[in-house]
Amino acid sequence: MIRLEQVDKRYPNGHLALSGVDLVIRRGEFVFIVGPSGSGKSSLVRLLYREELPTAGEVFVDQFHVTRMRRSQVPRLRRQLGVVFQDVKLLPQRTVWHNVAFAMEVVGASSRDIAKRVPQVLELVGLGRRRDSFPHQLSGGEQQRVGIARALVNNPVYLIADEPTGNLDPDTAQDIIQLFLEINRRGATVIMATHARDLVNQVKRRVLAIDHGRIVRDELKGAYHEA
Amino acid sequence: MIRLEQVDKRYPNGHLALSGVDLVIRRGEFVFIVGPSGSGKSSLVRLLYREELPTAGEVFVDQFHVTRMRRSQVPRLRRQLGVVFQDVKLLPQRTVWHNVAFAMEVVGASSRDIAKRVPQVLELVGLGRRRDSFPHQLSGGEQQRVGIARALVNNPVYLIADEPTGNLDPDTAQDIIQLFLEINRRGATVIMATHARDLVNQVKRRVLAIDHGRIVRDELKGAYHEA
Amino acid sequence: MRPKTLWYFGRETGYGLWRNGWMTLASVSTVAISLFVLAFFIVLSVNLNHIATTLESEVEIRVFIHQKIPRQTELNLLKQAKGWPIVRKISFFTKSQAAHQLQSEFPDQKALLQLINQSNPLFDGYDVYAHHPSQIGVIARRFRRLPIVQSVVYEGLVAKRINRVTEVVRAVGWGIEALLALATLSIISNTIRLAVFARRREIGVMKLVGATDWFIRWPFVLEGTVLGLVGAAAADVAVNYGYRWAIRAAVAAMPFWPVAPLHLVLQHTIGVTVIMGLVIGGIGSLVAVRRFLHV
Amino acid sequence: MRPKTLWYFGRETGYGLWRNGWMTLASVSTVAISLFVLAFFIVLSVNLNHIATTLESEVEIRVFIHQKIPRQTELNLLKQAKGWPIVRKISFFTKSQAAHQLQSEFPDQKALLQLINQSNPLFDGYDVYAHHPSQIGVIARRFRRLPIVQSVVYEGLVAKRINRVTEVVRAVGWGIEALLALATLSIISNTIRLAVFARRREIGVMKLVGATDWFIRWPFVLEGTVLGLVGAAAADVAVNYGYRWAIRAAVAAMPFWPVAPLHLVLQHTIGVTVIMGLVIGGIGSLVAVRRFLHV
Ligand SMILES: Nc1ncnc2c1ncn2[C@@H]1O[C@H](COP(=O)(O)OP(=O)(O)OP(=O)(O)O)[C@@H](O)[C@H]1O
Ligand SMILES: Nc1ncnc2c1ncn2[C@@H]1O[C@H](COP(=O)(O)OP(=O)(O)OP(=O)(O)O)[C@@H](O)[C@H]1O
Ligand SMILES: [Mg+2]
Ligand SMILES: [Mg+2]
Repeated sequence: MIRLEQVDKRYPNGHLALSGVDLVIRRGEFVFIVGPSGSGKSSLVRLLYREELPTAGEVFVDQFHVTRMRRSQVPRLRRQLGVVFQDVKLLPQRTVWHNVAFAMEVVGASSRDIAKRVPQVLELVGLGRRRDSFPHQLSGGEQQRVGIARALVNNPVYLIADEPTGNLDPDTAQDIIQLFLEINRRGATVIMATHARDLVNQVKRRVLAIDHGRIVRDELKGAYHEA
Repeated sequence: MIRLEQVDKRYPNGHLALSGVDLVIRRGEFVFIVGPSGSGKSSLVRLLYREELPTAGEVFVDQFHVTRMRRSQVPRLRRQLGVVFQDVKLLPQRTVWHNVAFAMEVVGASSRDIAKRVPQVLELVGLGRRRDSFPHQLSGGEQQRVGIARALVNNPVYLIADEPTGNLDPDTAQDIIQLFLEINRRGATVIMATHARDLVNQVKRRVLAIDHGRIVRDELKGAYHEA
Repeated sequence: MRPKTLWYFGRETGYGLWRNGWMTLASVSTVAISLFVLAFFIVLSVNLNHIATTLESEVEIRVFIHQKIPRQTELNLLKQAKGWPIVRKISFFTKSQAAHQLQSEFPDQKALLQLINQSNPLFDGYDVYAHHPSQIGVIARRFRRLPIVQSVVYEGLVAKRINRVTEVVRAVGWGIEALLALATLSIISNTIRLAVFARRREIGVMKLVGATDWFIRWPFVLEGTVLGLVGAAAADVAVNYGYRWAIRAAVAAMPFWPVAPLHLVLQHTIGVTVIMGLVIGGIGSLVAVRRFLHV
Repeated sequence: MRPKTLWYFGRETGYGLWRNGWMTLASVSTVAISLFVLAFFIVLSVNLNHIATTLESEVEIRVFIHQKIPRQTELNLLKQAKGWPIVRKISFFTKSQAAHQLQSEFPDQKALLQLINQSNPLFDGYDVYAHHPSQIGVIARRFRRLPIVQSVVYEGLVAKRINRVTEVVRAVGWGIEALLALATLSIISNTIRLAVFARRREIGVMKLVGATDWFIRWPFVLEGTVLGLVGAAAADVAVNYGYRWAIRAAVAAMPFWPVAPLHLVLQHTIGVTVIMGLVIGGIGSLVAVRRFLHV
């Protein structure tokens, strides 16, 4: 379970990105976070994997008290999560295969498991043939899918995806959303910040709308725009 | 006028990204380039501003014979073009203002012109208040809009935008496309590689569909998908 | 650490060095060059030390024997004194040898020479060499106590001066080495910092994917260590060949000049360069990576 | 270049240095340290030269005068010889002074001393100092031609050895400086390369936005130059204070030791460091940027 209590986030330059955010996301939910550009979606998501700490309020992710945990515990938190970053964040000097495998090496998976699992997820995102390419040799959408594969590879309890389909054509985006729905059915919690109106309207799951750092709407079977 | 003649692009690793592309884009046109992820949209666009050279065929942009020009002439070509890159490409250590102003300094604009023009374009993309932020202090969509502002600031003859709305919410994306239509009305040629199906279908302009490196459709008042 | 992890770190290290080829080259060559400069001056200072020691050993005492002492007694004392541990070398000279020496020192003092040739007023005696200038006094006293010894002469001032000079030379040598070691240290650690700096984003991504600090640190530290070690090895190879050449050149140009032997030199330089390379390479990376781990 | 462009480059340079603060610091300090080491050894070699010169000047000729020549004639020659341009210094000694010297050199040769005291067999004469060892022969020949001169003595061997040693010391000094200059050169250029490497993507973006090569290069080159200059200045300040201290320490510890004066030292070091810093900083950046300009 993810819980945010009265969370404020003010960046060092004084910009208030989130204010008074109260939020509970239960295990197994599928949540869209929507809102205009610069409304605070990424800021919210970054609190969950503790890239940023809130300036006020508390954040809990399962047993982790994110706002109070020791620095040395952070890797344990992050291993519970699979994160697709808005800016992808691939390791530029490693191949597609290695980028995905790295996430497994980090958790100490065996070489055999890695050799078995990595091709599977690459196949899932349609990059089975590109395993030996380097990130700079991929198209924007291909890079994004490597990021998705990396997030999925450890079968995370929480999948946190920040604008994962921004560089994907509608058909590929559709494939990806079906993939997310599938792993959600198998028990994973999915949190997806997105601008993809069609996808949000199509799958009819919980929608959390943010504007100017405040949660302005929270509907269980919502749409991208207010009904 | 932009003209591609029998263009092939094979990357050094052997991947064939474009093959047999013949294409003419006249002054004042508004062209969408669509196609699945990895189909070759960015590869095509990169030939125009000579980030890449084709492995076969010829590329012409106005008076420039792109495939034959001397290296020292390349800056002159690029100054005719305003480019929005798929991966944004901001200068990380300069403010929003400076990132946009840089494009004007490059062409030798006077300080007065710069001081007048930069705030204008920042206002156009809705970032009038963020001029002193650094790229890493911006949201994904805000960064993308800085990239758009930079492409527009010199009133380019050709505006080449590679997936310029991937990180923008539908409303902001709508604003941007209206902006592009406006500068197109004023005489600029706009070439936009995109996955934004709604936008393409809405404005009904020329659509160029690519698949596996080949132009598979070229309609003057087209839609994202084949009719 | 499990063998699997070890293997992972080893592979990562090699990988990092390989993928950053160009940067690796710049760093290794900087390390090698600074270590070579350091080694070069260790070589110099070993040689200065060697010269100082040689100079010191030139400090001698001249012992004169009463006239009319039988040659046998004189030679007995010679034999005996050779056994004294503080005596490094002792050689006997007769009064006619002393006269010859005087003649060669004042070749144009004809009257003096005439006098010497007529009735040599000089004495038999010994040239005694000490191991160390501080022992000269002891040796002199010991000889003075013997009845057959007429007088003991030693050049106190020169000995003191030489002593002083060698002390200073040694001190300066140490000072230079310390300075250079410091310089090398900061150059190497700056280099490694710049190299790590160029990869700071990579470190950030690794952390966000769930890597522990140590998981990230180890390959960097190993990389730094390998870098330092390769640099050290390059420097040592250069010193080895360079010094062989220098010895040959020195012997040809100045046969009288005392040159420290190769093994003595290498012993010092290899020790210092390898330790510096290893330790600074490793610790430098450790410190450099730390800056970027707080993500 | 228009003033606007100049202003732009100046601003860009300052901006680059400021925004890359941490990297600028690492680079400047590396440059400063390497230049300081270089300067340090220039100081050493200037001093070695100074000692060599001093040693050479110690080379003297001893001229003996026939007995029974009137003192006035001897003093006339003294006065005359003082005017010869190849004579650096000349001093007169009487035969009793010579006897004294002999006595102090052989204090225990009592019979010898007795003889000298009874009827001094020695000569009056001059100690003559040359400007340079090569002039000794000329001076000796000139004295020998004079009728009142009985003989001319000079220690050819010692002079030759000292000459040889100073030559070698000078050569070694040059060698060391060349080596260090090379080392400094590559360290600085590596450092700048690493710094530019960390900003290669920036360069690529600038090019894609339409900047000409020179438009990108200039700020980098200026940055490199400023970096080199600041490093050189830091090194020179350190040398200045360090050497003042060293002079004081040397004078206290070894009053007899010849120390090169500060201005002589600074003259050399400032020239070399500033030129190296400027040129390598600038050229290093130029070369480093070139790698990344082909976009
Ligand atoms: N530098 C490169 N080296 C090798 N292959 C490349 C390189 N750049 C692109 N490719 C490959 O060429 C193909 C076309 O890439 P391109 O970037 O043009 O696709 P795209 O249509 O822009 O896709 P997207 O919508 O995902 O951005 C892709 O399969 C990609 O992997
Ligand atoms: N590091 C930072 N320092 C200062 N301000 C920041 C920082 N990161 C984000 N902001 C600001 O906080 C606000 C929220 O940013 P955030 O990235 O959360 O937006 P977002 O909803 O993800 O937008 P987008 O849809 O464009 O990605 C924005 O106005 C942004 O400029
Ligand atoms: Mg965002
Ligand atoms: Mg693309």
